[in-house]
Amino acid sequence: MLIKSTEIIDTFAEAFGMWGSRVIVTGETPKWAMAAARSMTGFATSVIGCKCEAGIEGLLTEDETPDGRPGVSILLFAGSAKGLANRLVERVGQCVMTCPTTACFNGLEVEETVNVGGKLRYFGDGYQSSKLLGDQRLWRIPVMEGEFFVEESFGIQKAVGGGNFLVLGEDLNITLAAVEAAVEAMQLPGVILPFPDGVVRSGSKPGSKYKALPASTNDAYCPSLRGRAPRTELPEEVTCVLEIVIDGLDETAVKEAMRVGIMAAAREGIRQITAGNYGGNLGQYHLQLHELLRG
Amino acid sequence: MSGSSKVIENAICTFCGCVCDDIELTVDSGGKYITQAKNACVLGKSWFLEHKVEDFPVALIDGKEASLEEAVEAAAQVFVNAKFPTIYGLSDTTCEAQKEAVAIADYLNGNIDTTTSVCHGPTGMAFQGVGESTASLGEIKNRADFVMYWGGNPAEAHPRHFERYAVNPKSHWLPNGKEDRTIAMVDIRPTQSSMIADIFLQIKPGSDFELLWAMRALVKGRAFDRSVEERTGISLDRLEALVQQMKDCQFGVLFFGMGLTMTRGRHFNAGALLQLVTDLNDFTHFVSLPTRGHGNVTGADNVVSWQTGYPFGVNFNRGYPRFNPGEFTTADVLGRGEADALCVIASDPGSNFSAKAIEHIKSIPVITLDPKPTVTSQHAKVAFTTATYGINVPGTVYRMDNVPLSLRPAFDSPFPSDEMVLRAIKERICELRGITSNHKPVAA
Amino acid sequence: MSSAIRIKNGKVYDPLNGIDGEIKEICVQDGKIVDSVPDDSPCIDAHGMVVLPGGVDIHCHIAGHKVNLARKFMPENKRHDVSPRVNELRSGTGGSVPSTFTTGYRYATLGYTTAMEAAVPPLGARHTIEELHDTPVIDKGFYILLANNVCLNQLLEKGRMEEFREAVAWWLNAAKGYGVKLVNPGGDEPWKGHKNSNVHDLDEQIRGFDLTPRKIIKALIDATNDLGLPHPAHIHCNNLGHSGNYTTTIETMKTAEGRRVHITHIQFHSYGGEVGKNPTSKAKEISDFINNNPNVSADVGQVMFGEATIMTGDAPLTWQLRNMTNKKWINADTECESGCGILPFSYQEHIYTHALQWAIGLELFLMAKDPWRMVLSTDHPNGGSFMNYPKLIRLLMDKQFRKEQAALANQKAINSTSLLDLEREMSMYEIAIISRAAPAKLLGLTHKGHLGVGGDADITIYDDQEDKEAMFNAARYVIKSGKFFIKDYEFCSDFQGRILHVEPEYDHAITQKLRPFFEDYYTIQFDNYPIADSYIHDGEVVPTKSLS
Amino acid sequence: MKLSLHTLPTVPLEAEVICPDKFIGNSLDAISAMTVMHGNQACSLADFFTLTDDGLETIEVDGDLSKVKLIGSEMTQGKIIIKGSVGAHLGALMTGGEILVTGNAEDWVGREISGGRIVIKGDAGHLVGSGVRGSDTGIQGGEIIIHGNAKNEVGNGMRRGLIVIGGNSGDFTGVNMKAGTIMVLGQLGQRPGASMVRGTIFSTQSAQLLPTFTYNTTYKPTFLKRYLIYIKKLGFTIDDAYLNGKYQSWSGDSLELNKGEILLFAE
Repeated sequence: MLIKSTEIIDTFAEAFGMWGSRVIVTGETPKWAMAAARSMTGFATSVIGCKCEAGIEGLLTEDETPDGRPGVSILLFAGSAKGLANRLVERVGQCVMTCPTTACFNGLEVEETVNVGGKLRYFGDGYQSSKLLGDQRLWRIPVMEGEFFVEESFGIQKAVGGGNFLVLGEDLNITLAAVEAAVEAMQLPGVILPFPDGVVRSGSKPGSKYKALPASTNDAYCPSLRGRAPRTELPEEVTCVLEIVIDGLDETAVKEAMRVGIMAAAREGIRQITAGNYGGNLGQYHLQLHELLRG
Repeated sequence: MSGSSKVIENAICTFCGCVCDDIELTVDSGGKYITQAKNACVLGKSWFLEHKVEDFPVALIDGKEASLEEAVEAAAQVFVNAKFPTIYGLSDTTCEAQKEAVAIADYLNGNIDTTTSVCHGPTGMAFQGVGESTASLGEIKNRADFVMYWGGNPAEAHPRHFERYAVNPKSHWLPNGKEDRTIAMVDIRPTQSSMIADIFLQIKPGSDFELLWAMRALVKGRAFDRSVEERTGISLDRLEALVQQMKDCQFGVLFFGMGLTMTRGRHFNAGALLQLVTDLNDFTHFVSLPTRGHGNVTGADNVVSWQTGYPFGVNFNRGYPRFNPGEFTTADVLGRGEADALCVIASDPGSNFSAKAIEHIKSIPVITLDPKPTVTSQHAKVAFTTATYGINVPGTVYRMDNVPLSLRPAFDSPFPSDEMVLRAIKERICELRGITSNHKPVAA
Repeated sequence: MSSAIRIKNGKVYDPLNGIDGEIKEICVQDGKIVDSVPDDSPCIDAHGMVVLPGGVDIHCHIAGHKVNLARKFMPENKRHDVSPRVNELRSGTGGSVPSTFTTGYRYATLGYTTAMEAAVPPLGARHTIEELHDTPVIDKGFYILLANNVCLNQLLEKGRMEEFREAVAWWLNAAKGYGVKLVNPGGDEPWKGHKNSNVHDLDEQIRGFDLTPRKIIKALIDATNDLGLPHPAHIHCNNLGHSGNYTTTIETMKTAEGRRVHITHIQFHSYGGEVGKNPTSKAKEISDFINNNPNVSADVGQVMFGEATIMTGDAPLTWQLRNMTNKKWINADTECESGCGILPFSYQEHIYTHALQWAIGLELFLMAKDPWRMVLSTDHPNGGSFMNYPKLIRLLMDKQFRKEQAALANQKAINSTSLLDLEREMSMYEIAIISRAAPAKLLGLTHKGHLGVGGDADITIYDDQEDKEAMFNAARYVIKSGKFFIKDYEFCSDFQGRILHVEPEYDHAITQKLRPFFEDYYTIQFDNYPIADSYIHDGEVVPTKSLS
Repeated sequence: MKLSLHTLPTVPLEAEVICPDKFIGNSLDAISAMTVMHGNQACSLADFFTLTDDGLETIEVDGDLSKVKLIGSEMTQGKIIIKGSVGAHLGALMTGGEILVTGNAEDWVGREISGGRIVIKGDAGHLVGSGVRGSDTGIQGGEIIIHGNAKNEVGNGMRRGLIVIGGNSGDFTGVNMKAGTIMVLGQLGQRPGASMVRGTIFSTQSAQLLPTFTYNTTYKPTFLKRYLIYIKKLGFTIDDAYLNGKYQSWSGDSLELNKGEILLFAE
């Protein structure tokens, strides 16, 4: 399949089941909401080394937040429900509670929930108080600047992590331009791109010659190893490969993000767009590129 | 009974809630009036001495003289034709009559309420919320070395309260009487009563609750705001000293009157006081008592309570007692125009209820039982003249501290007692309603 | 209505006459059990039914000032337990402290035809009688509180024992009491006069008097025996509810020195452990003592899970409970005579102490060798309402049920007692003893608690059911003084019961000693204090044995 | 189901049968015959109301119902719309569903509810969302929204839930409160929060507080803005000044746990 002059390889991205949550952080100004959001989504690129993957889903206006203040919506994913609960407590506690003026709300109305505010409340040392609005229990934790307002329970749901595609370009500048365009197009609800500004260069394969490592560099796509690696997947003209990884609350959202991303990335100078898979044995989701592009 | 005059010893005065039982009555030789009431106070004297059996008809129907039987029939008809008959009053009659009144309300599926709802009803409600520590008056006479009155003027409302119960008596524990006691008064203005007080706190009107609240905070050692000085007009120094005295006494008592319970805050004012007294029990023995007015209003509370489980404002519309002050209390029931028949026993709502309530009274059939014509009886469909309890009628009454006494009437009246009239009406109602009764009439 | 009734084919349990489940005919004429009635008399075919004497409650709180305070106090807890008017049967409210009419009807509905109000300050006797007049169907009487009586204490400290006894007799007459009640002997004086303190030891001097609780207890045990009262001193011991109080209880029983004495709600007095710490069960020690001392009787004061009302002359106790529960609370002192405390309470399965109390009560029932001296009570409403009696009876008769119920309660508490080792199941005969025959006997009511000729025709007839709770909950027939109150499950008439009281003889000279005391200490006139005979509408004087 | 009052009751009418739970599954005839108590007389619903089955589950009641008590009592589901004013004990013990009143309501609106929502467009009487006398527990959940004024003892003993008074509240607002939130968009009466243990009382006006309340600070409570936005969605007009304003925070009642708070608009 060709989009513009870019060949879309008939393969699939192999994605994994994860647990996802949506956290809404608000602040007195957009600046402080964003400060907390950036802090909370920092060091959350890949479960391989970060225990969770997170990113900013979008900005929220005063009308869109529970407390009528500017906010940021964050998606946070982890491999298990319990892990996700722990990460939420850590990150809301360390990155949001600490940040001036912020409040923190659940953004996912689903059945299954984990206790976040209800654990952070102990920071209040007995001065904390709770509020129940409708079915929503909220905690007020006194802090030096006023009080930190945080919802007790956050919804979690089964989610899809590791949706991806690889952009194979003729040179660095073209490839960068292509992935930047893709990232911009992929600012969609329900997904985040956990890597720095959405892009990863150190795509990986599972396993390593070193026993301690679960993953290692994706040698088949490293141009500099074209001659040394046992196998290469790169056409001759390709000198640079960049990957975009997508985590989403469900498969549809991930596929949609991949579709618009691929459409935006395809261009002159991009020889191929393909996807990372591991032979189909590791991940439960096989996101077929041709299929999702056909809609 | 002719020739010599008769003397009744240890007679009981029912004018106020003190219910003094040491009155010596002398009845004139004709057995028609009392010539002397030894030991009685000024109020008691006029209660006894001004009581004359007058030549009223025993009953009026629509203002026309009627026989007792006709009036009983007319009253029963009014009652059985009503959907929301309300019985009210009862504080100036015997417990025996009060029992009959509750029975009527029960058999009618009606509504019953006593004058408690317009005097210490708030105290009753407060008591239900927070409890109380209380005592019979003798314990106060014997032991109370700290006596406080709040929002009442016993010197004028209960003239023998000081002498008999709380201030002057000497006792085993307080051999020097008043000298061994500290007397404190709280009121918005000096009164006859405050003149005898060792400590008088003149507080700004409407600030009782705040003052009580600050005192509670002092007793419990809790934080409170100094602004209470400004609000109440009492300096913190004085307040602290007073509270310390209260905590240090051996046996304290706090009497309170309608100056507390019928001003803004009502049952909360009373509740604050009851709670203050409860708080003080962490330090010493402390009790409280409302200084209740009418002779047997406490009996009315008791009778209604044991028969229904609730002290006043009781409704039987659904065949069993329900209680809700504000909903089933007479002033409210009439003020909202809800009752469609009213029976008043020994009370006069026509002279002291709200204009709206009085207007409603005029629009519905009213039955009255009273020794004398009243404003209410002017509007009555059926008005009975009854004998006066304590003077003409025997029976049981309760003192303000819930101590019951048996009345010692002085002479007979040509009029029937409230109890007799009410029982006759009850029996007629049962006949009309087809309620068979095995109750044997109770021997007096 | 003919006054004769014949009950035939019923299975009769009449322990006082040694009848254990025989099919036997019972005849009733003019309110009494008789040998025979005319052939055409109305007849109940009680085939498949159990015939028992009417129940007798030896200790409950159903009338008087404190009961009425409790009624006024808790409008919230009876709204959903109403008792509608049924024809001439008056309406009322329930909860743990029912209104008077409802009290009478409900007792009778359970098959109880006699109940004794257990704590009346004599000054409040008039009030109590007023309420008892409005407590229909059942016969009733009351015990007067004399163990904190200032006048008696003054006589006692001076050793004027004869006058003391005369005064006790005067007081019983004046108040129309049935018996003498001791509550926390000597405790009122420190409570009222010394900053809410209390006495804790029988040999501790009572502040203000040259007197100890033991002396008061001894004097009243002697006086009640010497006066030949039908019921001996009825004692609520010191230290109720305190861990380690069983020694006080045993000391109190020893004080009787072999003379008759009744210890009430003994469950609340059977605790080991240290003051201020969790109690343990001393049911075994208490049972052993009673088993070995035939002069002592007791009622259990069983705790039942659910709503209750603490209501007692033991004011310091309720004050302590208030501080634990932080609930609304009443204290009410009666001059020279008594104190009183009230608070709402609820016994909960999961709470250690409550579960322990429940288990101790059952242990006491089941460990008693002589059921004639360990009788049924819940100290209504303190341990729970009398409406729990059917369930309590089932707990005693049905081991399996008892174990199931124990499994729902705090296991630490249950396992610290011997309850689960007690395999005893009471028979119908034994139930008839602890709820009928024995209380009547202990009260000296020779015409009650049995179905022998000459006895009061207080009879209850139940359908013989496997589930004893269901059985005792709904009597099929209740006959009181020969009149039907319930016939075939339906209320059929309303009537008053009698007031039972005693009139022990005394030398009227005692009034000359008492009059000055009244003038100094009381606020009512001495002559206004005694209750006139005419005040009792339908009374029965139960004879005392002569002084000689 | 539509009910229209055709005969004005002369004495209080107790009509707890007007409740979705009671109507569901019953025919028009059966509903018409349901018992209401007119004083001490048992009457049928049809004696006072014209009933029309419009096939809808919502119950719509028309007329001056100010003497009609206990409508929606113990309701668990569904909706009642009252076009007019209504008597005492509206929605008592309700656990779910919704009641809307276009006029005023008498005392005891939402007594002891634990869920559901009651909306009064007009004024309400005393004891909105309270418990009964003698009990220390008021409502345990649910929402009571009064657009007009309310009289004394709003939320007495309240343990959970939300009460909003669009106008002024009477004396002793939030007395004995255990927890929950009371928002008064007008003036608080005397002695708000007496004996409160926990919970929040809010007002857009200043108020004189009891001496046992102590001042904390003046700040912008985030949670309050959350609440204001929430009630804005329920149809209240909330000034931006209140949304973004600062509030005095007071703690009390020190005679109890001192964990209650009163928030008063400052600037």
